[in-house]
Amino acid sequence: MQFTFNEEQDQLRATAQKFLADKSPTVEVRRLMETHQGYDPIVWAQLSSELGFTATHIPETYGGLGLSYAELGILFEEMGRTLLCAPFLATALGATAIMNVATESEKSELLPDIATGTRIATLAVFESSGKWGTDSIELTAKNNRLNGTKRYVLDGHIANFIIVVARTTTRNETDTIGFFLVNGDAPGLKRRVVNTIDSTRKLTQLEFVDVAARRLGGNDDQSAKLAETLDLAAIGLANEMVGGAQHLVDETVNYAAERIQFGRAIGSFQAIKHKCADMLLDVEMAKSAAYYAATAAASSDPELPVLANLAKAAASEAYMRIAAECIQIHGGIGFTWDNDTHLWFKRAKSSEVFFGDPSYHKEQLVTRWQH
Amino acid sequence: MQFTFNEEQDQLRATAQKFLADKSPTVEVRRLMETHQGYDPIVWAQLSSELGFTATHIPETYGGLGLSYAELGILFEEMGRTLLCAPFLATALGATAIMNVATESEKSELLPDIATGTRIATLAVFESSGKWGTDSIELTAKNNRLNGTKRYVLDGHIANFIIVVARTTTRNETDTIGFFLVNGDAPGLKRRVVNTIDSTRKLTQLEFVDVAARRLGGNDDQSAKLAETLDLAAIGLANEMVGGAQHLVDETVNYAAERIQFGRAIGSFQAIKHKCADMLLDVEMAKSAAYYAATAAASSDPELPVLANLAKAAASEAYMRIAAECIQIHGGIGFTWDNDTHLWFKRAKSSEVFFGDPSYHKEQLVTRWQH
Amino acid sequence: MQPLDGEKLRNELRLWLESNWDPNASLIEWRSKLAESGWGMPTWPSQWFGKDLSLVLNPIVDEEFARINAVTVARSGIRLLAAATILEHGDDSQKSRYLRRILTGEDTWCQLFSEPGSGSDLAGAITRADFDGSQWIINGQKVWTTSAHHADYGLLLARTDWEAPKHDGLSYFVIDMRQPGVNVHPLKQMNGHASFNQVFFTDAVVAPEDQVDRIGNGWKVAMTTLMHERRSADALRSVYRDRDLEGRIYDEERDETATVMEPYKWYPQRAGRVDLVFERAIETGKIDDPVVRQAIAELMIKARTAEWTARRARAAQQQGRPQGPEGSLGKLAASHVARQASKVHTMISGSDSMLGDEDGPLAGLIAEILISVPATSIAGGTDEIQRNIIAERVLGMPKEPRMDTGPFRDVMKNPGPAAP
Amino acid sequence: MQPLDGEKLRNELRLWLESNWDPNASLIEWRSKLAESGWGMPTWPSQWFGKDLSLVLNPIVDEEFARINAVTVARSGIRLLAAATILEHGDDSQKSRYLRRILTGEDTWCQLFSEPGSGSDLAGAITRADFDGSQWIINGQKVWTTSAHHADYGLLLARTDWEAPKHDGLSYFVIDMRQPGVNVHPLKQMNGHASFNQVFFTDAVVAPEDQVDRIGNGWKVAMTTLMHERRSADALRSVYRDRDLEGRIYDEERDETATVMEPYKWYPQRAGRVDLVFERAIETGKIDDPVVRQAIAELMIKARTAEWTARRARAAQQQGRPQGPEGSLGKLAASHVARQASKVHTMISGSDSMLGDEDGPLAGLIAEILISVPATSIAGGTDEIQRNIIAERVLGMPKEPRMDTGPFRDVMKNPGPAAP
Repeated sequence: MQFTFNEEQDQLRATAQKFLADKSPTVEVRRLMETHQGYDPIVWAQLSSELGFTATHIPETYGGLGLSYAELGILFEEMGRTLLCAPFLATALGATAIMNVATESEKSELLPDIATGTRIATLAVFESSGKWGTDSIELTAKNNRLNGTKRYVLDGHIANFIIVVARTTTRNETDTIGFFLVNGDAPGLKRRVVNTIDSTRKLTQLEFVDVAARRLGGNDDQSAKLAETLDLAAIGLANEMVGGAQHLVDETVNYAAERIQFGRAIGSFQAIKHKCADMLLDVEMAKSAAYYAATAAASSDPELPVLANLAKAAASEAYMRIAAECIQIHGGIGFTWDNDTHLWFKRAKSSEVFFGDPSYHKEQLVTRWQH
Repeated sequence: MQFTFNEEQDQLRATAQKFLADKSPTVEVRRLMETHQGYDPIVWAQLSSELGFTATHIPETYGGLGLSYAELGILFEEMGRTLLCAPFLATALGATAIMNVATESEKSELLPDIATGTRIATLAVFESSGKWGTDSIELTAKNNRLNGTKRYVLDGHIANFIIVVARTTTRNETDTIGFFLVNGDAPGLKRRVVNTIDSTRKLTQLEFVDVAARRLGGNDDQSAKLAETLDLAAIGLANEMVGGAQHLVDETVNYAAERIQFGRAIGSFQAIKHKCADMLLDVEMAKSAAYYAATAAASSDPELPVLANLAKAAASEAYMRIAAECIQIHGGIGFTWDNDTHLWFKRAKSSEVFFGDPSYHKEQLVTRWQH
Repeated sequence: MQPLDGEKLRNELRLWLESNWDPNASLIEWRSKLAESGWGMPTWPSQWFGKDLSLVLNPIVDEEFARINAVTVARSGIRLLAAATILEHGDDSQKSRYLRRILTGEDTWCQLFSEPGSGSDLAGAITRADFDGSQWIINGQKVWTTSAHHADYGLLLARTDWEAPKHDGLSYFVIDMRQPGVNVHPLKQMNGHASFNQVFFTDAVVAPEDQVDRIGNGWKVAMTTLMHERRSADALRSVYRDRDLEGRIYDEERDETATVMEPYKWYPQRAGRVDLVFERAIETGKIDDPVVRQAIAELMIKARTAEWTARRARAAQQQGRPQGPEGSLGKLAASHVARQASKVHTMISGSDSMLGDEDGPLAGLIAEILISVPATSIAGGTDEIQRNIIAERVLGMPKEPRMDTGPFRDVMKNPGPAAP
Repeated sequence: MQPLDGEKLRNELRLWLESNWDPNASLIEWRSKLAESGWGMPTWPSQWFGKDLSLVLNPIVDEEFARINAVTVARSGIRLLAAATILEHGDDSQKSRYLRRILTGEDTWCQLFSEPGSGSDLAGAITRADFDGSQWIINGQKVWTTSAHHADYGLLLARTDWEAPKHDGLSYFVIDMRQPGVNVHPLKQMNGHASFNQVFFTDAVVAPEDQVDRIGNGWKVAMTTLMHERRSADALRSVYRDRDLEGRIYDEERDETATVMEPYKWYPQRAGRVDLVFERAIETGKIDDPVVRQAIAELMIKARTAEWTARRARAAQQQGRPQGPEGSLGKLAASHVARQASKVHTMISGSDSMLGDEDGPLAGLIAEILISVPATSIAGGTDEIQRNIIAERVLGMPKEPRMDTGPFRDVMKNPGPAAP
């Protein structure tokens, strides 16, 4: 297992940092979070067609760069750091799902447009609240017509390709799980952006009433593929989260050096110092897990499922603790709308419960460790 | 509900403090903890026949002082503060059990000797590990002969009266729970002091092989009485624990004021100050619960069961956190045998798991709250 | 002899109320009567709208008013802090100008202490008051000012001497908020509410007769205000009156209460809404999850021990006993409760807890809890300041070395209006 | 050119080992050969028992020794810290007197830095060294001294100047531990083990030629020792050799190892024995308790992220990259792991966790864990000191005001031998 980033990876990170510092300063985040579509198409075009970020982990055969989930993790991290408002996580996970389940010809058809950013993709799995496992799918697919409701769909309102996980009902057999492709403008599909505490990331509710869909990757049960896809989603989110957490640590340390109370920088008070040391510990431990899991994903490590749970749980708790301490150390100003801290706090809170909360992942971690 | 102590109670506390400061300094604790019997009979005689502590909550009809569990709580607290090595908790719980289940004539026979301290009593309930509930009793009573093993029996090696909870097997009926009186020197009873991390409190294992016993309080099922007795035991222990915790807070604050590092008392460092403030918060919250529960026991509050769980869980977590921080603030010296901190740390640790650990009490707390 | 005095007092007040109380009077009319008679603030001195009543007997007065639902003098918001401060530190002219209209509710007040650069360190204020020969000229900025946009007057802490040590260079003023040099802007919070204001002073003026106490004594005067603020925190809770009562005076009082309470409407969410936890756990079925049950139990332990600890403190106070350490722990305990409640709500609502407004559980209330709770450990003194106070004042631990002694001009501070 | 050098080196060493290595030699005989040939510490200078080998090539030497299970020079305990310090700061006479017998293992050393009054604040040492015209007279007390009862020599940090600032008044000495003025007492810990000693000096003597580096430079010399201590912490783990190896030299080495490792036998318990958790959970059936499972998961997260973080640090170091913050977090992370392990063991063993020796689970091992874990967050620098270091050195946060500047005589300190 690789425990440092190589030079190409460092280069990729540097490129991403430069681009994001330029294109996603907080003023842009604040502007875009108030819009309905939630992203800037010009920036999207730049990061996809110019920089190739959307092509990262897509094999070269399908117009991608042929890099791995490790590189994708770097991009998630940097986007999490700057709270980039863009359908990147959605599209990357959509692509991941297609790569996991689709046939060669389906991949050849779908992935090139995703790689260039021409098409925005997303993944629609979750339905009723509190259930993130593979057993929670109730949306039905019968004769390739979908009926049901998907919730918490990332950027569903702007996605061109929606990869929908459905329960297929066939004759004489038990239900199976299948992946379906639905076009964003398919008749019978109602898409609605829901209100969340984190308006930098658009979540949607999708209602399917007899919507035409295409089964991807044949008719076998795809439960195992779903579990794998969800693990990769959790790892992706974990990497995004540690980026945000690191931003808050940096921000807190800077603020503590500048802010004067009682004739000293508050960063010279031990209470603040020790909190910052603990924040650093939190973020570095969470990073180690997120990096390790992303690297494992790149090398198809058999331990991957355990690592997905571990990385997501570690990142969730670290990010939340850090976000709460960051506000606390900022004091009253940290609770105001004009201070940027709350943008990350809200991202931390929504990410904590997205793709399964820490107790869900911990329980699953032990289950998987036992087997 | 009463939220302060009255003057008589303050007086009782002052008397106990004075006595214990005199009779149970750490040097005595260290001496007695190395002995097999684990207490000083002269001190025992003084606290019982002279000061009447053993008579506290026993009604006047039976030679007691007719005070309540609230007063008993004060004594537990002060004994916990000084780690008094004596069979007081054992005897008080034995008396409590008798008061809960016995007939008038049994009480008249047994309680006066306990009140004067002439007889040491104890309560034998627990058996296999990890189970503290009423459903864990496997020791059998058949025709008033006991067979089985009791564990974690307080001061069982010196007790004159052992109140044993047993499963009675009668014809044509389901088993019931009953309270039995066994003499300490009964034939067939093997008593052994077990090794624990806390040698200031002697725990024993009692093996019953066809031991003659007397059923107390008639032949009805006494499960409910057992639950009640266990609740009172938990409340008693909780009050003892907050006394120990308070001692450690005081000790830590004193040490931090004296110990110099980097040219300042370590108590002037914010990290130490804030830990001490948190320790104070912990102990005061736990005290509020312990006091409230003891007062509720004195007034037969219907909420008593919930309060027992709450007080025990709060005291366990507070005492353990405080004990760990106390060692931490003492630094290396706090880890040495010659420093007294470990005596309380070990009491905290053993008390944490005695009569049910915090997660047991929390689970039961919610169950009882629901009903 | 007190019981006799008490009975006499009760009878006297009953008689007075019987002949004067009128639910159809106007609020100001009735309160004017209260102020003149001394029954509005009977513990105040008799020359200033009071009756020299001892504090011990005051509960009888409250009982009699409550018994017939008689409206009292205006007690909400910053008013009574202003009155208590003026009563203790003001001169006769100030008392006669301000106290009456405070009691009738005709004037609204606000407190101008905190600044962007001095939050935890209140005495580090750098808003300046300079005497131009005829009046004080105020420049600077205050923040976290509740109801400044309604206020007629403000209690202003400003620096008048930059050479003196920090605490000695402050003075205390009453400032007319309705003047061109005073600009009030709402301060929006991360939960979307705007309970507070920022107040900007640009050559605002204060007449010499509105200087309270002597120059350089401002910190002491401010301490009086803050002491009363802590005492009156409880009073906020009991301000709501039965909605069914009829009469012009109740309508007017309800309007007044609604205005005063507006900034506080998210406070229950800030405190974590422990009341909702069981209900939500049952509703969602999470009550059966052993892990959630542990977290609920922890919350119940924290919440109930906090409540009992507060009652221990109050009981000691009522009995006139010296307050133990338990009296200083309320704020820290409240932070723990709120944080644990937020954690439990998150566990119970799971992924739904991020949904707001009509999409979220309880119409967004859960989400509002989660983004309001961070205020609990900051507002009114951060947890860190609380721990300092507990360690140094309650536990008597040694103080930290101070870096803010000497002339305030030379003390390191945040950027802001410079010393002249 | 390195690969070529490497092969040459390997061949040279192989030849030498082939003709010299003898498992039936005595330990001292063999190590004397190693010292003389330079193969014992090849990275040392060639005039002092080394071969001027570059650090990069050193692993080849280790590999060759390991390949044939050849015994190395004495590396355990404090020996190599002493050697490294003398090599860097000692004069030629000291080097020739001490280095050789360090390598052969004939002399055992101990480190005399910590004092009862200076733990976190090592530079606050008050053990005094006074020159009486012909030799240094040592008075004072040291503590936490591993293996002092076996030691021939000690590395002593003592105060020689009470007028100088704290760090500048210390000097560094080699002290003969086998003299009447030195008294060693074991220091029993709360877990019953006695891994450390207290060392009392009553007019003990040090000859002038055993003063290391110049007077007043003791703190810098001590820093060299401590730096090497941190580096050699890893080495402790790998000291055990295959038990099956036969030959006189292995028997002698095993005896040596047993003596050296004796103080460390409870260290696995101090670290919380994460390895036992799953096993114990299954054995007790607690693996099915959802609440215990959460706690186990938390432990696994802490333990594995700590391990990965350490590996990130090592990988960066191996690649010659600047070390990131992850390199400073190991001690804090280890504390978290140990504490969580202790918590989980308590949950799993329940009431049995208080039982010790033959009455307790795993013959008292669980109980030993519970009463050993508190050492983890103290030994080698408390968690609080670690957090200071992380905040100030890694995060670059502003320093606290210092209260220990100026002449050390005037600095506030714990009671102990007074300044003259």
